[in-house]
Amino acid sequence: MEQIVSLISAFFTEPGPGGIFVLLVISLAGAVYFILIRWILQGDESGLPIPSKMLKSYRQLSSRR
Amino acid sequence: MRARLINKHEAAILAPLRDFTNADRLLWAILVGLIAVGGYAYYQQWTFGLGVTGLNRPVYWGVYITNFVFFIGLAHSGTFISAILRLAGASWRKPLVRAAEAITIFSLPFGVSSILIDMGRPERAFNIIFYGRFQSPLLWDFTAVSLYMFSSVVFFYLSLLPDIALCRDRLTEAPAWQRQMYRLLALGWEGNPEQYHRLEGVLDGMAIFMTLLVVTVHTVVSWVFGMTLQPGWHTALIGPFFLLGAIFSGTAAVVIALAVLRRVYHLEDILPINLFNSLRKLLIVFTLGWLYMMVAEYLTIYYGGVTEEMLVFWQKFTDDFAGMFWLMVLLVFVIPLFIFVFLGKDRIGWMVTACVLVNVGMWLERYVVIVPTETRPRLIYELVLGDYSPTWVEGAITAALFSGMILLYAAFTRYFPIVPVWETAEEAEEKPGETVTAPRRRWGTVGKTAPK
Amino acid sequence: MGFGFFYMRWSMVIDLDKCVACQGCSVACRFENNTPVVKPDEAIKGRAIRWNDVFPLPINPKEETGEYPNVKTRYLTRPCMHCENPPCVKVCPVQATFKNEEGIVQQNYARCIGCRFCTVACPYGVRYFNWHEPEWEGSLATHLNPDRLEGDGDLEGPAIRPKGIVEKCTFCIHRLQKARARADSEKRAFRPDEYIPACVQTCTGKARFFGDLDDPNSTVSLLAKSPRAFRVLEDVGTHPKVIYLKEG
Amino acid sequence: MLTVDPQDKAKLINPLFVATPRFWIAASALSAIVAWGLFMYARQLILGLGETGMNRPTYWGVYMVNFIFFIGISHAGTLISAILRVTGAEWRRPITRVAEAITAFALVVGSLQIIIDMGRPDRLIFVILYGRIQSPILWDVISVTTYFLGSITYLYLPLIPDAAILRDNCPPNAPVWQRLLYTVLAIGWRGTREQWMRLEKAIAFMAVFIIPVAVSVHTIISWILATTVQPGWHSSIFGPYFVVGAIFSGIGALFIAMTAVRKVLGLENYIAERQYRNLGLLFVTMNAIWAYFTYAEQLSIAAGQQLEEFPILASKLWGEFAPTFWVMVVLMIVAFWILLVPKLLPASLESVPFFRRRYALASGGAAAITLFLINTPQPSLLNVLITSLTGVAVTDAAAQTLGWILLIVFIIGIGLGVSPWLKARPVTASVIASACVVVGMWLERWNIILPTMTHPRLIFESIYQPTFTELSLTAASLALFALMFLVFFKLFPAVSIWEVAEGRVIEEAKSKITIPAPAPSEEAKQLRRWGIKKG
Repeated sequence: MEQIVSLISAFFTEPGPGGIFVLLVISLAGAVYFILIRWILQGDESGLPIPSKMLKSYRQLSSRR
Repeated sequence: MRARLINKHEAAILAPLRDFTNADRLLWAILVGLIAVGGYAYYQQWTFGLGVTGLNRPVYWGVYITNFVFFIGLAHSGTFISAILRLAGASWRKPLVRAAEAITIFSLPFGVSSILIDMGRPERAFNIIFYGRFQSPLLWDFTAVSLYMFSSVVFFYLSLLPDIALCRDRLTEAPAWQRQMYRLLALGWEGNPEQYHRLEGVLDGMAIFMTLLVVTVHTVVSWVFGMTLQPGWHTALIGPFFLLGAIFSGTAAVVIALAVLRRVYHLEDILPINLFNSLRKLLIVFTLGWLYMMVAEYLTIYYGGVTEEMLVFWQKFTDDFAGMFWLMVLLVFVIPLFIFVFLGKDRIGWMVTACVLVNVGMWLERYVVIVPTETRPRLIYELVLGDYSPTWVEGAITAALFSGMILLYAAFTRYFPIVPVWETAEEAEEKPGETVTAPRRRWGTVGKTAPK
Repeated sequence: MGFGFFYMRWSMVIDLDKCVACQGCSVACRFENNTPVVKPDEAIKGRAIRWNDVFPLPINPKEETGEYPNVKTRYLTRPCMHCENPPCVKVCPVQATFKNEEGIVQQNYARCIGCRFCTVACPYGVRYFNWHEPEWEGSLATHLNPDRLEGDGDLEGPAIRPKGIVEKCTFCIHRLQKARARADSEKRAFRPDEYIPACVQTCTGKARFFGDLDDPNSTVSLLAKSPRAFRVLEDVGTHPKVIYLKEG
Repeated sequence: MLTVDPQDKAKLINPLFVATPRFWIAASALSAIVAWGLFMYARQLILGLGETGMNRPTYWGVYMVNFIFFIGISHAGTLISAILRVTGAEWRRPITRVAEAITAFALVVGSLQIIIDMGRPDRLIFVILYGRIQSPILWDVISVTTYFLGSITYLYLPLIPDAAILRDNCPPNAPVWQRLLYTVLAIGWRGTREQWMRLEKAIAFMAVFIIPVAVSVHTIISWILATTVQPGWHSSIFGPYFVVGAIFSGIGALFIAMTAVRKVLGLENYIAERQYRNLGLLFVTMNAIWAYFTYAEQLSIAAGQQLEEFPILASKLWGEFAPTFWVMVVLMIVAFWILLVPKLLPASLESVPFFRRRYALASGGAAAITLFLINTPQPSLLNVLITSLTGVAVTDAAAQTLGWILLIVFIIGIGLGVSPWLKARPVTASVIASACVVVGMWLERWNIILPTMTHPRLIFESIYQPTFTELSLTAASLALFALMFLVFFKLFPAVSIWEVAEGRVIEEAKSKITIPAPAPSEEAKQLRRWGIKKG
């Protein structure tokens, strides 16, 4: 318990982790966006099989609207 | 699977991209000139230090920070209109999402640069990454704002993607560099139905994420003030209050942008007057909400009557900042509410007037939240206590920031369609009569079981 | 350091009964710490830097302090409070300001980015911003204190500050460092009474006391228990280590 | 003579004229509790407020908590039904009556709490005789009264056509007093076109009018606390925070009430899953907003660390109010999970073993064991276990850390395991979530009032323990609330008959414009590609 507390407090009070956290968040977001954009562009009707079952629900969603 | 029909307004939407006029050149030249003046002012500040501004002890934060909060607030317009209304399923938003989102991505950079301009040592900005301490609310701000800026650019770009492809295919007479730009930015978009499905799925998902970001960003911006101990700032309400004000000024800015676009680019058919009426209802709710927060804030302070808090309170209500404060109340609440309720219906001119007043008022509101607190510190003694008047440097830089935003916006509308062609095409398709399927609504299970 | 190195908790006691508001502390501080001198027109704008300030109380000029000739004016002399729970440290995004093991709130001129969050967050207004490049007129420029704390990305103490950064009272931390180094070179343990800041040394009325609050027999510890003892703005939860003794 | 759909008649009207034994048992049980409460109140009246656990400085206790809680519950109704009416949400129709009834009854019970809490209830009239408008109590009296009158009207207006329907469709064996009641309440409603139009107009006006009143009521209640300078109360966020909390708990109460009505009266065809789904979305949103406000409130105290403010937060986080505070937080998280996660769960994931009930049980067992192991004396059994299993000697702190992480993992496991079960039962899930929220919101009011009361600036800190009198009166208040509900829905239809019928008409009109989908033409297929030549 003590260790968790000191670890959490170190994250907040020490110089460095904050900057790393920012970079982490931004690069994570960048990676996610990159993958998403690529996934969208790969959407080819005839070509690849549908990669995820979620897609099906999107299709239902949009056809219902 | 939904069929996609050609947008019947396509020609009208693409028209501004085809005729680039002298009026544009003049506008751009004026804006660039203003930016140059601002650049010179910043050069002065860089060379001689922040002493060239009106800032002093104890008013350490002034116009720049006001600009920061204001620009970030303005930026929430786009996300609010597109993401939150997307989630709420308000389909009337479709023609105006791009115009609104463009405000987001073109005002955010100026919010961020306001912070850099305000820094005493801007060349040490990277220290925040090297030595970032997460206990400081500034780091929360840095994380949230940079993520917001990044995400909104992606969100904007994604919804623009099909239209860039459209430009690539339609604007064959454009100069070579422009066509090359479209080709590169379109990323080989083909417009398969599958691509559209994925795109919409991602946009829906991102809308939720962006909504959370909007709330986080402006709350965190407010906490830069709220987390200190200073009277007038240290209040728990400041988060929701800033957030509401941000969405309010942002929505008002959307009205202004829409009205200008409608007039200048002759988009009367595409941006019908109904849009303004829908926004008017939203704005009425925001105006009342703003008053509610205002009363909640100041009534609590007044009844508490804590000595230090009251000094700031009277600064705003009767003393040095009274003129500004009451002008702000007039501009944000009294006049706009009157216009929205009694004059705004079907009258774009009145709506724009009110919205300009709201935005001026919201800038003043940010100023009146930030500066009066600093002029009544607990323990600072100066001969002229808290006598802050901005210098020409601050004025020029502020003008340059606003010019920069307008310039980017104006330039954008000349190179990209400001009304989403693909999203409004979908809209046209769904009108009853020419539709493929009319939306069938289920009425619980009553409709099924109860005999008619 | 092998000579029984242990941490102190440095603290200052100011007896307002003895204070004559001569501003000697402010002058001593200015010369000890190379505080830049600003021109009168800048000073009137509120850009003077006074790590140690002496000012009338209450500060709000509009508040009634009695009718002439029965005017009651009081003065407060104010260094940095070196709070146990400093609001400035909490808001600094890059740890340019921090509280060291001995409770002194330090300021690193080499890292500060000039965002002025700490100046805004400090309820005591002890932090000062360098609005311009510092300058000294005439012979003042030739009599600067050469002391400084430096090294490994640090620049502290009386070192000349660049423009655009924040500075503050350090309890003359360079004197502490020098005293420690002297004890070290003489191969003996450092005694708390070997170090006092310049303002304590110069105080005309002997109103200022300095020492280790952790030592129950030190002067400051004894004075801190006085019924006259109080701390400024106690209710904001900063727990200052500068303790005042009430007038009268 | 107003006619009515035969199914509506069977489901909604006929039960009003048949008193089942179940009804009599429930009514007499509730009446007994209320009678006991009356007795205890009489005792308190005679012996004085000393019968309660209140003391110096805890001048306000459970009664005040109940007051804020019940007034909060009252926001269920009016605000929700009014907002839904104004925004034209069609799905509101079957639940408006229940919602509005909650408002009226919760207001009665809530106002009663204030009278119970008063030292001299006989001097209640002094508030009017010597009322000082500077006091927030006076604002409260004004706004609560306005709200009460408004919501009674708002309940009554849509009831007029229903009363007329009942008057005209009484079964032949209906008692005379009941006939008379409906005739009086119908005030000569004949259902002419002009009457309908005026009624709709009146309801529309009341809906707009009641929203600001409802918002003002809970804001002003919060100001009773916030306009003092007491640490923990003197916070400008209280107004919106209380309103959000009120709507939040109100939706919870509405869920419970409408499920009760649905189950007892068998109204599954009226109050359908659509109502649960939409109201559930509203519920989740309010949950998120409530969490946002709570966080903003606590964080500003935590960051300030002012001498008087901080001990109050500390008492909630790890002091004597920690149990109620953390139970509240956990309940809210559980409600959030129940409402959201099953909805997000794709059907395909149900084949994964994590999402079985067996797994939830196993995780629950594991969590219990872990909790036990963590709390054994040092060196904990957990440590011994890890050392013997892996052969690696770990420090006690590391073992504890591991134990807590495991515990969280197991709890998430329980949540995942029960999610498909909850997904299959949206009604049960909503009720569980609502129960969590309603209890949590009561605790929230407790956590706002009492820590400040027991940590004053200049009075020695105290401990507050509610006595039997207070608990009895709380139970009696709840019973009174339920009893009023029971009697009301014994006399009036739980679903607004005419509004539902109107909904059907609108629905039918809408469905007529549906055009069957033609096959896409060749031209459309070509245009679908945006004129882009593929390949």
